[in-house]
Amino acid sequence: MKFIKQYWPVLPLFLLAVILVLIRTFSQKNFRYDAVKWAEPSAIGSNILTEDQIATLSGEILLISLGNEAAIDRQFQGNTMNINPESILEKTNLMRIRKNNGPVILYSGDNSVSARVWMVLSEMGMKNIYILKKNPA
Amino acid sequence: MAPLSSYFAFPEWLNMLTAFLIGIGFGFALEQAGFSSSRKLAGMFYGYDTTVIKVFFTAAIVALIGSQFLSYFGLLNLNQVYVNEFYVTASIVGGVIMGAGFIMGGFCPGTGLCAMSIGKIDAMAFVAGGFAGAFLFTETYPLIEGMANARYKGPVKINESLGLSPGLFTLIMVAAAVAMFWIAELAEKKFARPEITNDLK
Amino acid sequence: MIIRKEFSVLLLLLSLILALLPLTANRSFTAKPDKLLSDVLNEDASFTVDQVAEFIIREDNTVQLIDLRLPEEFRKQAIPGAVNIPYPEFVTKDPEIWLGNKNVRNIFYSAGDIESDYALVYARGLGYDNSYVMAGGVTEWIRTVMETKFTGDRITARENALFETRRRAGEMFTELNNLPDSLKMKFLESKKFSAKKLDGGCE
Amino acid sequence: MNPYLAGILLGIVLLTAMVVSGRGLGASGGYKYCVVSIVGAVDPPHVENSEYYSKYFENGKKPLTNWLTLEIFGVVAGGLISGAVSGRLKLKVEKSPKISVTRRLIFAFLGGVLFVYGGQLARGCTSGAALSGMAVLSLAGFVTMIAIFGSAYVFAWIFRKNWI
Repeated sequence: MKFIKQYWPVLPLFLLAVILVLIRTFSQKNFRYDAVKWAEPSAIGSNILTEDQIATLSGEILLISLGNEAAIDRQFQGNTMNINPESILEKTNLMRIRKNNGPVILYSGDNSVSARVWMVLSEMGMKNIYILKKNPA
Repeated sequence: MAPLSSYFAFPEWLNMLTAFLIGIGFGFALEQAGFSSSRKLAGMFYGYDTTVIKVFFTAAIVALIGSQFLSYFGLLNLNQVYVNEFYVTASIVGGVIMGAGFIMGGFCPGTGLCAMSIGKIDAMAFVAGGFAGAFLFTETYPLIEGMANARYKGPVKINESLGLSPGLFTLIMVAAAVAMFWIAELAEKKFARPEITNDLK
Repeated sequence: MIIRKEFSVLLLLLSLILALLPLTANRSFTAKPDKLLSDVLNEDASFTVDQVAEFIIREDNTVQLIDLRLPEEFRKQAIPGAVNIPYPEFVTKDPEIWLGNKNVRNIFYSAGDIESDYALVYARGLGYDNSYVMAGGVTEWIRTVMETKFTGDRITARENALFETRRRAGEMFTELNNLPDSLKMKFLESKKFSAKKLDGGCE
Repeated sequence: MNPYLAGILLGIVLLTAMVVSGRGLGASGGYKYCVVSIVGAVDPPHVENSEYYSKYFENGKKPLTNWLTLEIFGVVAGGLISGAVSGRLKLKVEKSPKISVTRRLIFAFLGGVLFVYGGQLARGCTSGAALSGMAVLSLAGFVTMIAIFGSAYVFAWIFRKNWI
């Protein structure tokens, strides 16, 4: 009590800093601190899966097909979703991705779209997101 | 976003204008701190007035903490802020020469200008000496070039060379400064020279 | 009135927060996520290989091609006018060195797609809106510019111009890549970026 | 002004310089740019023949329109404003009563010569190297700061009579 009495002018400033830092660190709607760190899987290539590698993953797999093509393999065991890439940041879609307890795999007819979406999601602090690489036709 | 000058590609005139305005702030802060008085500055070395230590470390720490928070909030790109290059020999030898200059002249180049502007005649002599020193340096540079460029280490950061995170090093530095503020206030009592300090008020 | 003890406590508390943060000098994305997403999914962010071929034969200096492949691949087959920044290096350094000039359009390409797309999002996220990709990368370049032969006999003026562009860009590409190794290295090295020196200190 | 408050003010100015211009403050560099431009105006051939001078004029650069030069002009203006606000504008020689005015002025001049010379050697003085360097955690800043204050404490014994 005596401490608070003496140092009351200090506390609001300290609390303000703490709150701002917490918002910055845990914000779900914004990009996270340190772009280099979140891009790292792309630099070492650990975010790319081939079709055979999917079988080796553990946990609840969510496969997201970006775009309208129903190009999902029928034999795939797990949850699938079809999301238009422009609307992946809508609240319901983001919730679904964040809540998924396991790897989330992005798939698009064109590797380009999944790569761009991957970078956006990853920089927002989502881990465990992969790109399913389309085998060359 | 920041540094603004590189983000918005400031034209030359705007760069010069901001330099002038920042200079005004710099001069104002120095003068308000009481650095326009050589006896106050010299007081630090005899213990009767430790304003210099307090202002100097407070300023460095405020800028350090502020810049790190701004960087964390994504408002300031610290990679684009200049970090002084480390020439080991030149830093030490230059620092010792400056130490001698400090105690003889009673000002440093920034405070000297400030004191000159409010009419201190000794500061005018100091600034004139400063110009002479700069002239001497440019003329003798070829002779000391080897020493000036010896043992170049690049723009090293102290926390990196100690293997600490910038935040942790900041905490250590603040703890040291806090201890120093405390010692400084004790020293002011112990080495008090009322006949000088009363004169300065 | 600021008193030593209170001020000391404030500084200590604030620096304690800093000590707990994983501070690096690295930057964070500054764009807003939904704006960035719609920007990078927009067609305007991509150039086709034919558009790039045009830039090359016009020697357009408002365009900078950036090759994100490994140095060995770049040495073997480079598109004229490109500079090499291997992708892993691109995402671990401050891109200001490479992208700082806002007067040029930076066009990324890689072997196929993927890396160039990462780089596009990464660069735009950090605020370099002058970043684009060459869709399809080197694979597409070779398939379209180098290997498409005109067949048939009816040809419109537009098709003709397109094939002429491809032919000339293809020639420049072959010429560069057939140079003896030492000469080619010299040419490629001459286009390297040197780190921008920051202004500061008292020198 | 309360020293901590003045320190916060100075820290905010330094932070502003970092945010606006991406650099710290400086002073001794400004002296040099002034000198270089004077020498350039008085004795152009000398400048052309000297490797050190000529680099300040290459590509049509003018040392007078330099960030540091403008900043030290600002320092003079800022000091004047502050002195006027606080009613401290007065022509006088500040010294210990034990020494003569001439002695004080000679020492001030010599101090100025040494300070700027050392400052240019170390590539920054108390503001350019020590203060700004410490604010960006530069090792050079810490070393220079320790060298300046450490040696000044030693020399303080020699020049004791000048001050107390």
